[in-house]
Amino acid sequence: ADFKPAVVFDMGGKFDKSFNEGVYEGAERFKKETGDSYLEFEVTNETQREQAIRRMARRGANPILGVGFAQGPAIEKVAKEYPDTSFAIIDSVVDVPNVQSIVFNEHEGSFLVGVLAAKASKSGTISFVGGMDIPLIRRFACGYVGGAQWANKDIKVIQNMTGSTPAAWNDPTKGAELARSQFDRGSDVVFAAAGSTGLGVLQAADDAKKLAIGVDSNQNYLHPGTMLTSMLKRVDIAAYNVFMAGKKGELKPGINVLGLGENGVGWALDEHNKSLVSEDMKALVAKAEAGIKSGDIKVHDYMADNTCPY
Amino acid sequence: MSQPIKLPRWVDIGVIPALNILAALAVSALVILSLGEDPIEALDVMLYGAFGYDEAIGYTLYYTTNFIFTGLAVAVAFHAGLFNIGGEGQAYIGGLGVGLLILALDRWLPWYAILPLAIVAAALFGGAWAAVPGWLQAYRGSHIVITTIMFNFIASALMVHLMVNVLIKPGQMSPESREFAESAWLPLGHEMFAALGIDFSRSPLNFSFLIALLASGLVAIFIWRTRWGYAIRTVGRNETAAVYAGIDPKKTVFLTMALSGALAGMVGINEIMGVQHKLLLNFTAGYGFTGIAVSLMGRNHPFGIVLASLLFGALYQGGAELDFEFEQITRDMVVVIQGLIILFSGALAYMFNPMVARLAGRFAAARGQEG
Amino acid sequence: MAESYLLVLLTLDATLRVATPLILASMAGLFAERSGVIDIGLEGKMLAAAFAAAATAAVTGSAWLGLVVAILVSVALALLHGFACITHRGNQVVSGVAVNVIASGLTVVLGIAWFHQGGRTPTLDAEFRFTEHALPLAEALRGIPVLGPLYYEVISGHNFLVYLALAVVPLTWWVVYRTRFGLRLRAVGENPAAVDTAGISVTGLRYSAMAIAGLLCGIAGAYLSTAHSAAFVRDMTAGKGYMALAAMIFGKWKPVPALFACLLFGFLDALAVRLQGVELPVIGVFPVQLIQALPYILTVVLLAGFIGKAVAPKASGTPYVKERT
Amino acid sequence: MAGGGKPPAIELKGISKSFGPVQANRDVTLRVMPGTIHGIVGENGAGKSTLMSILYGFYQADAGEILVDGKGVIIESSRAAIDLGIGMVHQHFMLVETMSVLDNVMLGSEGGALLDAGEKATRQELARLSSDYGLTVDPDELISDLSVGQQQRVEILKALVRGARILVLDEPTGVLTPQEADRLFEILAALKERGVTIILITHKLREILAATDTVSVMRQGEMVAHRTTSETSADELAELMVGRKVLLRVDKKPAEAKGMVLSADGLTVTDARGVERVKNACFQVRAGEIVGIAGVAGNGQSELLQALAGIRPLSGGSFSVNGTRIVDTGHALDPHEARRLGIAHVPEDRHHMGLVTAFTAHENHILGHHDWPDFNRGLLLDREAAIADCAAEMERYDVRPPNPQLTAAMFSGGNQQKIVLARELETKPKLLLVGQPTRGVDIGAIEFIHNTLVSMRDQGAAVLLVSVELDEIMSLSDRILVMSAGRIVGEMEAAEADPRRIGLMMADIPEEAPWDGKAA
Ligand SMILES: Nc1ncnc2c1ncn2[C@@H]1O[C@H](COP(=O)(O)OP(=O)(O)OP(=O)(O)O)[C@@H](O)[C@H]1O
Ligand SMILES: Nc1ncnc2c1ncn2[C@@H]1O[C@H](COP(=O)(O)OP(=O)(O)OP(=O)(O)O)[C@@H](O)[C@H]1O
Ligand SMILES: [Mg+2]
Ligand SMILES: [Mg+2]
Repeated sequence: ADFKPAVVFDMGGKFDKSFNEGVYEGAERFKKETGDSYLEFEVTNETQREQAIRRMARRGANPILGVGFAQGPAIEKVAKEYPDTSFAIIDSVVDVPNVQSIVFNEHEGSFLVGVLAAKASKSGTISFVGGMDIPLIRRFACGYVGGAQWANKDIKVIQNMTGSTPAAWNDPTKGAELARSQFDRGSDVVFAAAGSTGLGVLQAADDAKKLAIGVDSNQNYLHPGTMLTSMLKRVDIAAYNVFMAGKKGELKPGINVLGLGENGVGWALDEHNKSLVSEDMKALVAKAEAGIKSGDIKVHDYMADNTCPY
Repeated sequence: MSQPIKLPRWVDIGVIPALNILAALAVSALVILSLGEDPIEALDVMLYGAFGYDEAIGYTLYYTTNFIFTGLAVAVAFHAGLFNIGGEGQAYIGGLGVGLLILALDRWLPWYAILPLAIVAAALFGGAWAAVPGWLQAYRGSHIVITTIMFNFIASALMVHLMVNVLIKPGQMSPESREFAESAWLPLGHEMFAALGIDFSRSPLNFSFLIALLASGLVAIFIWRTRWGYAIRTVGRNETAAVYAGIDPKKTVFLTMALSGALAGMVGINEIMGVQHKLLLNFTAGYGFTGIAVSLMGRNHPFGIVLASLLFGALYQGGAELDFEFEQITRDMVVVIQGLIILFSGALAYMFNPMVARLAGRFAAARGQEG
Repeated sequence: MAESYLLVLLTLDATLRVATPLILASMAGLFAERSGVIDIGLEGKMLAAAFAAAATAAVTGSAWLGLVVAILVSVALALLHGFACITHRGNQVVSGVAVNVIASGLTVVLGIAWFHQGGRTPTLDAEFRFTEHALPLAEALRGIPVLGPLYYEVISGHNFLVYLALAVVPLTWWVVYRTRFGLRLRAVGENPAAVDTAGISVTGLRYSAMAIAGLLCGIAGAYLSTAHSAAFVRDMTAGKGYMALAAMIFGKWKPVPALFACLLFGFLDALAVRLQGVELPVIGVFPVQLIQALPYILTVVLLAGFIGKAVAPKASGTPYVKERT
Repeated sequence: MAGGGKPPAIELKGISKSFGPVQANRDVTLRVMPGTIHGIVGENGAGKSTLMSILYGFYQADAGEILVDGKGVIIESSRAAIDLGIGMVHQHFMLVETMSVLDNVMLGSEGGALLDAGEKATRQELARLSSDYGLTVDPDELISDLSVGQQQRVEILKALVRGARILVLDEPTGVLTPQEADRLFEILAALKERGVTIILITHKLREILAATDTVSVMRQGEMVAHRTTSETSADELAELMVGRKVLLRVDKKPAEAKGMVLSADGLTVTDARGVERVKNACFQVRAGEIVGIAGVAGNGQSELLQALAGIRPLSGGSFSVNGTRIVDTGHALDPHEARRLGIAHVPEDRHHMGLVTAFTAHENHILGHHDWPDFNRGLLLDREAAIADCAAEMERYDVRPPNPQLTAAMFSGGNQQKIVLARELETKPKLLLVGQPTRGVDIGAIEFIHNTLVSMRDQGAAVLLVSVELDEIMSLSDRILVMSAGRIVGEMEAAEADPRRIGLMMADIPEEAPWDGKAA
């Protein structure tokens, strides 16, 4: 049959400037390089996920990439119904023979931006705005705190979560509100790991002339001058790899962990933020990076035991 | 509602609703045109998406199931002169009842043993959630519309709290309960067809569709063929006459709201026991609000409601197809159409009456001259 | 001590920002209901206005133009509501629900079609928005104990629309209680026949009230998308219209009490946002959902007559029918 | 006489007005000379209020002309009427209860976009009117805190503040105590003295004779006579009001009253606002007799009937049916129990109480009996039984068309009434409570209904009849009670009753009082 990969974006949509957009960029890169088109769908409510994935399978799409942990159950269900189709899921582990589960060591990336934040902070207080209050986001938070304390053990970190439902991914107003309250309490660098909500956080930082750290995609371009960096979670590479492997017919099932070592996570440095990142900040991050890779620095994974020791 | 102009019955239940829906569709077509797409083509895509293949039909009927329940809920309250905007919250809490029950029993009992209990749970939970506003309206004089709206929000907060803090399956990101044992799932449509030797694609259509049809029949009988339904209709049409007839309007309001909420709660059977197989957030997805449109369109009659539910089921399902086929149109277009139907079939229901009355009068006069 | 005082101030500061759209919308509801027209459609008008403001500002680069278009859109919806339930005597609740549903669908449909960002509008740069202004001497007075920080943190440093909303409340009070229009407005919501026999057009009054409600919801919507945030996102009102309605009821259809209800609800919201996921001593993680539901619970309790009685304008909800035909 | 060569202050020519099928005014003509008090009398529903509302621009006439001070005018709104110097005190007050007197008076004549100036001016004006006419009300008091008499004063003040030269009062004394009424007439006299033209609508002949210069009589939407008050008499007016048409005589044998069925002992009924509507009523009704209650509408008859039917609670006294004392103070009998005890009730207002107009005839046929075994089969209503029963009754009561499936709203008033009667009479009640059985019913149906009631009596039912139609009471009743202001003010055997005497009692004038044509 024709080779036809498909991707199902989650709520927030492919232009969320963050997580879904990263996937979109990876898929677009694949399209540009190979000339193969792909099917796509943007989920706008909870019940659509399964339907959309099944619809892709029924149309003969292969492989099918699900974006986000919320699609885990739907992928699991449909993958069982279509055992001859390959599936991939980002941010969730689905134990079915025809599914590749792609997870990232977000704590490692967060550790690095934590180091940068601590170094960039003049007030000695930095902060974190999370999206939905789930272990995955606490993993971001925990790594961030770890990195900050590694760089400056007196650093104070304020943390807030936007909410406890999926709506927390899509509430920039609330994100901005939280960021403002953190600035008022002394923070001068904020890290947003909150999907579209984060856009409000970055905006608030720009308004208040504080520094902000983006997430998932490189968001530095959004507010040049106040974007300290972005914690990269290379979903674009993941998506690209899934499609490429699919094209070659060699998409492997099982868990695919992308950490610092695999270049799955990292931090962004480009023309928009280079004036904000000094040489010794760069040096310190490089040191941390090397330490993590070598195993000298152990970054605690919140999801390993649901606690954060920092 | 305002004083309708007297029209022949067939005009009143045939021509006027048709005109209202046509008006809604015409405006929708204008919106689609303004987006630079072809409304006829969109209609075609939607029809295909809703009825073109068996999975689509399954989805359409699955949505229909929810709309029948919420439409009936709104209609029953309407018959007592009450406007229940709280279908959303009642469905939510009804689903909670179903979920809690199954979580407790799924390891011990098969679905057919759980189902009657689940129906009771859905009815009790949903009913209670509506009965409180009903009681407040009847005995404390608060406005049912406002309280049911407030109860929607309270239901939502309650569910978030329970799902996030209490019912979430440990070690999981999404606030969802554990999945029910498979033996507790309602039979899905394709399984039932398979048992009959018919090949049908997999879809969320499940046994509760039959329950919904049964419920419509029962509600029709209840409203028009029992003394309790009679009492409800009397209170709705003329409260003074109800008092004269020895019917207690307060009690009737209270019980009718409970019944209305019970029907909305049945969404939980379809969603939780039939489709999701676990408790989760936002499974009501606006079905409660759509129930208002369904009921208005179905003229508060179960038969009309089944038809209107089918229409909305087709809109919901076919609407999803819009996403696939059109650059510019998404399934949110369905929400616009829904809003326009509420506007034209509900708020502007009598807009065409004077015009139609004039036409009908002229028509009758012309016939009179011939004869 | 100073630390917790600052925390209180900051929460109050946020309260003002969060309460602003509630204040505007509840004043809108007040005008509508005082004229005898129930307005469930506050939510939809605000949402449509938020979209209109953000879309216009994104395209034209002018927040002011955005505000104007937002008001126009919102007034148009208000007049549609009036057309249905004043002219055609349709059910006011149904009409309001229709406005809400249409707005929630149309904003997303148009947003996706025009901007291709999943229903979001492009993020607005600071110069295309209503940004915050420090009031005179804020920095200078900051050092004064107690009052200084209060002035600096809470009172100063908001955008123009926040101050406008605060000004709208006394203005509403003045219009409702001290002007001819207000007198007639109060009368028509209680007894339209009395207004009619006094030689005043009931229809005209009600349409005017609807237009004012539209105007205020328009400002509220513009605030949401071009002042408080920098873009429109789908369903951005997220129940604020209903909460404003609740606040208006809680304020017993009076401007100043409604203002306090809005501030209370805004405070609860600000508090809930700050307590989300935070471990408190003794209590542990506080169920923020309880705080979030509190405005609604309080309104229900009030309406049930358990804490004072809220009596709606007598004629609200019923179309004015003079002759039975 | 009054006015001399001046044109009439008001002249109405050929005014007609319909509300849907109801023709409220038919080709009505009226002339009122300036500076006079002109009375309009007529029975309930004669079209008086409608006519005045047309003059006041509240309704638009379908046809006809209005002249004010001899000039043709078009009054398309109350604003236009006010500008022409016309003021009106409506039968149902047009006041905003939650607002102050001052606000109510100012409404529509605020004197500027802001209230401050207007308030000051209005206060001064109110003070002036208070000293000129003794119309004193505290401007800052809320309407809801005022007595009905004071509220009416506010209505008059409203008209005067707006500069009314022509003042219409629609049944102003219906709600007033005699003392308040006397005060009102003093005020009207003072107004007349200052040149105000007054149109006074009332049922009460005493008031007409005492207060007016000229009087017109309306009947069934038409103007039937104009008189100069000094040249007419109460007798003539009563006759004109009731009409010259043949009195409907019902053929009936003398009553054979048997055992006591209903005995009321000190019945008192208080309405939701705490006003005593029935005061200490004591009377009996025996099997086989019709007892009629005469009185002007609104004098407590409705409340009395409703209390006996179990719809309203008593606030004092008790009554017994067939020897069983069934109601005690503060303890409501419910309509269910009332029916079980053999009480049937034909309510006064069939649209609001007796029928659900949106229901079919057969559904209305079981109203109040919907849980009877006759109409139920197990859990379900036995629709066939209801339809069959209804069809049979429709046949017997000559309901046209005899179609049980037809919506009640589609029947004419008389046929609707027959549907109610059929339902209530066919339960073979021991006590039949009947309110306004022929209101709005055509002549043929009236006769049928009257005969039916008599035959009920002959079959041994005790019948309590309330009607505002005096001739109906006279021709049907064996015994007559007269109610006024909630009290039973008179009782007599039908044989010794004459309309004049009852009319006087209804107007609550002691029989001895001479008709001197002037206020007492
Ligand atoms: N605005 C109206 N709309 C509908 N029906 C009306 C209206 N005004 C009066 N009616 C009906 O017309 C009838 C007589 O009118 P009217 O208002 O004079 O009666 P009423 O004042 O209620 O009774 P009464 O003359 O005994 O005091 C009543 O049955 C009333 O229900
Ligand atoms: N607004 C209305 N809509 C429909 N019908 C009405 C309305 N007002 C009055 N009517 C009808 O018009 C007729 C005349 O009513 P109107 O109120 O003028 O009588 P009236 O002489 O004032 O009687 P009453 O002595 O009871 O006040 C009645 O049959 C009444 O039912
Ligand atoms: Mg009257
Ligand atoms: Mg009258």
